[in-house]
Amino acid sequence: MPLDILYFAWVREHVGLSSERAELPADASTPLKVAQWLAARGGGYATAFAAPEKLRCALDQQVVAMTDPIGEAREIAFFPPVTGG
Amino acid sequence: MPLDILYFAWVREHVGLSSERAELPADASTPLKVAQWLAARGGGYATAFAAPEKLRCALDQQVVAMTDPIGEAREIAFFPPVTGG
Amino acid sequence: MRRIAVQSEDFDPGAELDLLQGADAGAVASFTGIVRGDDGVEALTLEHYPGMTERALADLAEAAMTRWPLSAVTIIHRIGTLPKGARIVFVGTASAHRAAALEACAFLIDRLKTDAPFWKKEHGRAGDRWVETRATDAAAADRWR
Amino acid sequence: MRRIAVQSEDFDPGAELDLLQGADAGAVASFTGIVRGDDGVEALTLEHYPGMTERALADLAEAAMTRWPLSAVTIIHRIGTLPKGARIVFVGTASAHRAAALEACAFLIDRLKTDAPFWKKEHGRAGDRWVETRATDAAAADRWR
Repeated sequence: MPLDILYFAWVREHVGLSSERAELPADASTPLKVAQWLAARGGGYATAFAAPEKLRCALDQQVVAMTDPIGEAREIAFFPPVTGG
Repeated sequence: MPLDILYFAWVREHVGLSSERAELPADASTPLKVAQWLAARGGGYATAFAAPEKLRCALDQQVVAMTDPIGEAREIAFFPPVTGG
Repeated sequence: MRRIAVQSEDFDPGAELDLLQGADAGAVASFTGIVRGDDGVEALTLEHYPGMTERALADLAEAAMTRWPLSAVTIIHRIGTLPKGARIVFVGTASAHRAAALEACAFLIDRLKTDAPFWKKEHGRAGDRWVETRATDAAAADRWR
Repeated sequence: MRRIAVQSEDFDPGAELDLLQGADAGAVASFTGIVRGDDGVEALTLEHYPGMTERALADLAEAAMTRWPLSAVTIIHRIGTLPKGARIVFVGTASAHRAAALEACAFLIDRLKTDAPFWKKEHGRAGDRWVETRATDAAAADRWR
């Protein structure tokens, strides 16, 4: 099933997209694995996902750990730690 | 030297005055002794000063303990614990 | 900026926040106290000790500015008879730092309650009654000592 | 009352305090955050995650109302490009109790900084730069856990 992938802040700038729809490979079962798969695309993706430990992830708009299962989520977002307020 | 004696809140209501000027007796060397001297006048004074432990005192607009020396103060005020804000 | 006022007129909290914000601040915190209608209270009368009150409030502002890096402090306290729902007191702080503004604001209202010579009398269903101090107020003020 | 807004337009802190005061409160506390011009910063751009932001702010308001006896909570956060001196964020609380209003206000702004999906980019003398998180913000949020 296709998943919406969203990018924010410098992740968005490096990738050059706000969002895209993609079919994940069968083994991309966690945000970390999705990040590694995206990094392997090279270019801006490689830059954005070079250090997954600097990223945060939300599944269906709930923050999760990078090693949590993606399960039935329809939307995955990658972004740096938040800096609002 | 005469001293201004000020009363606030229910102390003022019992005494029936906001302030008065008085010559203290020579032995009225602390706020507690002044309170006892005022209580001895009877009437509203006796009511207002019946329980000095319920009162607070300021000398020249600085809060002091009831047993502090009056010294050269020109103004003494008696009032209940404050309840502003 | 140190703005201290003891007045019978109402104040405008929005205008006070604007003044605080103008003091080159990154963070503005405020507290507004309002007459509550608990237990049938219809109004309060606020009495104070003219002269000493202004001094006590100025001392509190000074203490806050010594303890935290504040660019501005405002303390406004009303006196006289105030109906249920009326504003009684406003405390506002401005700082480059959020924690400084928030802590100083709490400090000022906690200490004002124990250190400034104001007395409240309630008017209501049960007649007139001088408000007594609460142990929780003393405890709140003590945590800043 | 729970009032949550994410908007590019400015807000009126005085009008927000009036709304909070109207919620039958004895105590209203507020925090306003403003763009600071430190290190030559001329403006900030605030990016957010539409949908998730509103949900995160509503969750924070709910958490505050569960933890403290509040009659009202307001959270307003601006997005887009904001010049030095502009208001960014407003958090306000109303309660019968002073300590509840003050603590909940500090809780909301502390947790908003770590839990709500906003990102700040600074524009200034040194070019454009994404703001990084500070350890002090994480520590401030952690004291409420």
